[in-house]
Amino acid sequence: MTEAQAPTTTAEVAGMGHSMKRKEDPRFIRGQGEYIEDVVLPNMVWMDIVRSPYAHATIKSIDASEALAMPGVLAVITGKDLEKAGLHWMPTLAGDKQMVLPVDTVMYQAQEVAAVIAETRYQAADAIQAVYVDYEPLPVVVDPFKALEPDAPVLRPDRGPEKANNHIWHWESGDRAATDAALAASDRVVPIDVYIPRIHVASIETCGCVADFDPVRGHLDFHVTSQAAHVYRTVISLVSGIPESSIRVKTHDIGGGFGGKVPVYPGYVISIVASLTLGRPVKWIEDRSENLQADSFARDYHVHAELGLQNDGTITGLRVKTLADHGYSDAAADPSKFPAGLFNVITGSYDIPQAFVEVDAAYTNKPPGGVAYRCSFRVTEAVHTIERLVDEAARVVGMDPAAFRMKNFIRKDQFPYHTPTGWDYDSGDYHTALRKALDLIGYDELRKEQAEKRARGELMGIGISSFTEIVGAGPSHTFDIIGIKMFDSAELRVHPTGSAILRLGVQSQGQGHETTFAQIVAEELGIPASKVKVEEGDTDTAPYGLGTYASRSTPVAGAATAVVSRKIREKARHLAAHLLECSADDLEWTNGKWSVRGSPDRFKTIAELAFAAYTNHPQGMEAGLEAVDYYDPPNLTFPFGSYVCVVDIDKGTGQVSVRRFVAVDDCGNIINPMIVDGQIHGGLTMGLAPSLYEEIPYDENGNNLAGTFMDYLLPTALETPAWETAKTITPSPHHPLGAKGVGESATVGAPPAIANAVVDALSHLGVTHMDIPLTPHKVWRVLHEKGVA
Amino acid sequence: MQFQGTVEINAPRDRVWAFLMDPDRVGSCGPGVESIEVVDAEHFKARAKVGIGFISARFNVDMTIAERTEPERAVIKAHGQAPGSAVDATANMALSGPGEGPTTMDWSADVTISGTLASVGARMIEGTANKMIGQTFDCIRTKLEAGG
Amino acid sequence: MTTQHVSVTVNGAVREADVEPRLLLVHLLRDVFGLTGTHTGCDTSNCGACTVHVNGESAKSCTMLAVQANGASITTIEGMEQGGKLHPLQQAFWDQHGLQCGFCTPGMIMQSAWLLGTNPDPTDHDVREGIAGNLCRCTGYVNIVKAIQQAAAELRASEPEGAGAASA
Amino acid sequence: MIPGQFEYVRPGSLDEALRILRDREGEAKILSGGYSLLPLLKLRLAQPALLVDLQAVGGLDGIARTDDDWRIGGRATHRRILEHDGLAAEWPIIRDTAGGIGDPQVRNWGTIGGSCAHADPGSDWPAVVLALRGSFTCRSAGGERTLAARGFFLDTFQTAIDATEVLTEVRLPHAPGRTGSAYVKLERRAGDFATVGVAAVLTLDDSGRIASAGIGLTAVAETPFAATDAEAALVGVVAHDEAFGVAGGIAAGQARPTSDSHGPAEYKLAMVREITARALRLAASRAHGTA
Repeated sequence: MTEAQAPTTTAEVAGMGHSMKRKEDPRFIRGQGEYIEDVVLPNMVWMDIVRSPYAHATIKSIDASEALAMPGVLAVITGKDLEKAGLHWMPTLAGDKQMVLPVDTVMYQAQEVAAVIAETRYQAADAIQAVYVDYEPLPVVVDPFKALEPDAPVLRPDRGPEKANNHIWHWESGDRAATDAALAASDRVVPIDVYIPRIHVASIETCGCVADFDPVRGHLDFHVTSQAAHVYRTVISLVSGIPESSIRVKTHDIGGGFGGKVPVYPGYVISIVASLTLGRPVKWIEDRSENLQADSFARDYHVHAELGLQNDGTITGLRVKTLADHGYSDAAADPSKFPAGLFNVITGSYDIPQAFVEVDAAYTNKPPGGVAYRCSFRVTEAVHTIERLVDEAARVVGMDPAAFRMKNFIRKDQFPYHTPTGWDYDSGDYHTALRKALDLIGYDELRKEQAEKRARGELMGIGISSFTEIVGAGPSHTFDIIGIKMFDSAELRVHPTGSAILRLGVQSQGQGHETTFAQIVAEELGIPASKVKVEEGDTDTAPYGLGTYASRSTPVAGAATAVVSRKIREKARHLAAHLLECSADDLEWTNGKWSVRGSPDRFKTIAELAFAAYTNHPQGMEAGLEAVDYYDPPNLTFPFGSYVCVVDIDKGTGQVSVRRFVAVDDCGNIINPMIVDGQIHGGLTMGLAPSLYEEIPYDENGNNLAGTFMDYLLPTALETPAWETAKTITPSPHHPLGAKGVGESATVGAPPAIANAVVDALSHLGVTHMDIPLTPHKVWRVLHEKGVA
Repeated sequence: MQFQGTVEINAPRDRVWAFLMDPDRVGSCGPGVESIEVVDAEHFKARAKVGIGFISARFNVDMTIAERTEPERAVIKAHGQAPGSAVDATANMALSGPGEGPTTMDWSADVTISGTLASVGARMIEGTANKMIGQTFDCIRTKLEAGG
Repeated sequence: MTTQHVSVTVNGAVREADVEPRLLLVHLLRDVFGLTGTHTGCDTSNCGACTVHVNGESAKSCTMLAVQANGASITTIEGMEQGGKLHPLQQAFWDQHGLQCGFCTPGMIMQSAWLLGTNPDPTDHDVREGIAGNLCRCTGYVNIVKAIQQAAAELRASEPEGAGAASA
Repeated sequence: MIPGQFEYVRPGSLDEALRILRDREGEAKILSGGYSLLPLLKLRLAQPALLVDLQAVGGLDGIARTDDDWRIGGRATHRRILEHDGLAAEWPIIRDTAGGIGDPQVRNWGTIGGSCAHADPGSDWPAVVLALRGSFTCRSAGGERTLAARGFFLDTFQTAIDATEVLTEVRLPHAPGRTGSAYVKLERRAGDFATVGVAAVLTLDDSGRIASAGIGLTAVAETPFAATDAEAALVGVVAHDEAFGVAGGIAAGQARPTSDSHGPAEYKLAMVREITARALRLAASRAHGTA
């Protein structure tokens, strides 16, 4: 358990453990990144989209004649136009379908209704004002509980008479009977109701694309801000009928993804249709309101959970019932077998004998989604619930929340640990991480300070979160997206003069892949990371991969990179044997060279071997030094951490401020410590955001009330505390590098620490739970009800 | 949004009723109305520039006299659209008092605002809608009392 | 559509164009002049990704018309590197891992440059206040603050005593 | 988001600007800093035919101290006001306010005249000018008039300025002796529109009683307004926390907040009470010279 393992390579080679400065930064700091809006093609035209003011309405007619007569306008596309080609609906990643453009009914406010193509973006923006759509409003269903009532309007009649309701699916995990029995036999059962509201990733770059169909070559170049280029290519081929070999998806630089750039949005399909129709490149860049109103949301889970306890604080069982609001279509980006993602990791860091989890999903008049918000597959919802519930349980049995966790943690010697909902945790040491976090923040002193402040009537709270993440989807026997198994890939070519190019199926959106993946090759082969070019995001050149989300890049593509490097190393060994005239069995690998065991002065470096691979390879051996690996992980990885947060509450206004926040993370072995810390800083900030500021609320008519950054409140530098980070290191036993993935841990772990701190600050008033975001007016209301404010 | 109020109109009840049933006259009291087109006895269309200060949007409004119980009660429905926004309203008006006046009009309005205006202008909409509706009924009173 | 002639000095060079009065400055820079380092992130002047300098003052170029900038001197991220040498802020953002996806970075660097021009020796709180109009979704700001402080120290060291405040 | 079409002129003098406003009355809209106007144009919530940019009109951005009052040019930016030491020394409330408007870029370009003439119900300056019983000088081709701040803000986005006038100057009185002033703004996030903002000014007499009080509230009605009932209740009272709490309650009686993303109306009323008391406390401590 150290802060970081010592690097074994030189600073020049910069393998694992080196805080190498990022190779991608020179272009970004000069303003020379190439984001989607920077893509300009000859003869390119612009698309803009007419959107519905209503959350639910019949389209009686669309009159585009005035728009079509406006300067520069080339075409107006409606659902009826797409219907002729069967393109008015498209499949979602979750096996549902969603409208590309509606033919007769709009399902949410700001839904796409028609698209205008014009020579310039200003002309297109003018023309959408002149497309007249006549609507007849229909009853709006905003509340998922009401959606499931028998008399609720059926939102999706397209599913046929046998599904004449708004229930999408039911999913469960664990042993219901055993859990019921365990809870019945418990000394007490602690319940909690948690709502985890709808939020939006709101990457600073919105979504957009340029569809460029060349009618002569019959080829589509599709430039897009996507986290999963290959999946897009497959989906586009399936929907459009264009052979996959005639489609190239290119992603360029991506201005933040966080899960919001996994789905295929209607605007993408429309722009492709427009390019097919006009034979010209069509550009569509959504504005911020379109992004906040129509792109895939995250969360929106209503959870009821109960924890069984013995009087001594031992947890006996966990029972969870959840309602998921999916909007009008289930467009979650979850693996097929997991409609509620990995929500059943909800037993968390605790040794819980029995658990049962069930989730039902409902349609409402809201945009579709259910994607990540920097968190894989519903893990945030799970972690928030169990970490809030554990705090509440500790309070009920009169234990300190830290002590309660220590008592119920899975012990280090229990790993690999099989959970009652079916996961096999690879490795962990939860006690050490929590102890370290408590020590760093000075927990005992803070409790004393809190007691003193309480006596003076001041409000201060300390919150803990000890989370277990589940990342690295996934083992292909279990995980797929629309049927495509969730492996990932790496192709490595070592050039004659000793530099190399690594091509990957994943996609950086700021995680620094060009640096970290080069460092893996450097670690494994001794080629300096500066000489390893990393290329992603071009389906014509990269091997097929599932993309970057759910913290899967390091667990899956990182493993593929290690394995492909080892394949190269193995071939180099035979080259070395040939050059050194010895048996391959007599060679050993150290520091980037093969040397004869016992004769360290007889060696060949990887650069020499690379040259030989093209100039002096033995007869019968294939020339060249390249390999490809499609890595199928044997298991998921389970990063974890313990966070402690201190908040102060302004009694008069209900404002919460985070005074300190200590994050101890364990993501196994670390490739680049600087980048890992950066990921944690960002993840913590995206954990702070929905805890205190961000929410997408709807009024009773289905209007999105946070449609600009004036109302959807991203934290600025002033709201964001100076995060304090530390590490423990518990390698993954099954990952070739012992790494686990880290990008989302902090977003998962931070919200319950903050919420627990706020509830802790108010607990002496009898407050047992509050839902995030913990806005001033919500906190004030509680204080008011308790007679404090 | 629900609004309601009472207006005392110093005019005979049948004159008030006739005013309310006349699209041109009642329409002229609608906020920002620029033109009115009578389709038939129950339906008329209006074009209105609705706004607050220099912020405004031009709505095409379809109005329907949905119920009429002469000379006691009327329900008028309005459905207006502007680019990106829509307004739907149902106004109930109940007349009472001696036939020669003064006439008491109890009114209530249920207003739904959809789209950009609701999404972006939430912090200003309620007060503005309230004011516009109040102005409409004040206008009706004023015109009637002036002999209109 | 009537157009108006605008002439601006961008990163030291005079650039001219005939534009619609409603053309946003950010679109003049990006779409007309091809300077795509300046980004658009929010449309409502909250995010600061479009920050440039207009006559030495930081401005959000999505909330300024091109015609408003007519006659002005504009500096964009592309004008920060001088003679093949990175501006100390560019270097510091790189050194301190002050960026991840890089999308907010040009605006953040331009705002930081303005900040250090007006306050060469800021506290961390001053720095956070100075970039409160620039949103970053990736970094959590910790390393951005470090980067700005690194650049501030370097700029102070390279300026003669008392001359720092004049170098906006 | 792309604005609709409009014409643009940049007159070189105030007279020229006023001539244009007169000739194009009803069509022309003044453009000052643009940070309030441009987002509305981009959302297409406003579509004026002509924008009259005042940037080339000289002489409107000064801050001058006369024997009678302070005269702040309508085109003085928030930042210029923020950095004016003389103004801050006499009226600390000015620095409180200027430093909290928007963000640095907004403060670099946004102007006090633009902000007051725009009359967003949540804007900060109007509350201050109301509390200080300042006035606005407006000029048209026909001449100049001075309008007291109290009575100037008619409704949301509506003031007493005529369409042919330019707000050329904001006038603030000199602070009498034993005067303290403060602006306290409750906001969800740095630089946002206020949940409630309270501008308070107190002048004490020799006995420590309140000789005069000014309270301006923002974001809790259709328009910023002076809490006149609370002001009246404070006069003659010893400056004390309890009196400030009472004044907050009275101020809430004049507020008409609506529910929105900042919170329900009930919360806002409570915040009027709380923030008014805080602003008065800070103003009083400044009057006493203890803050």
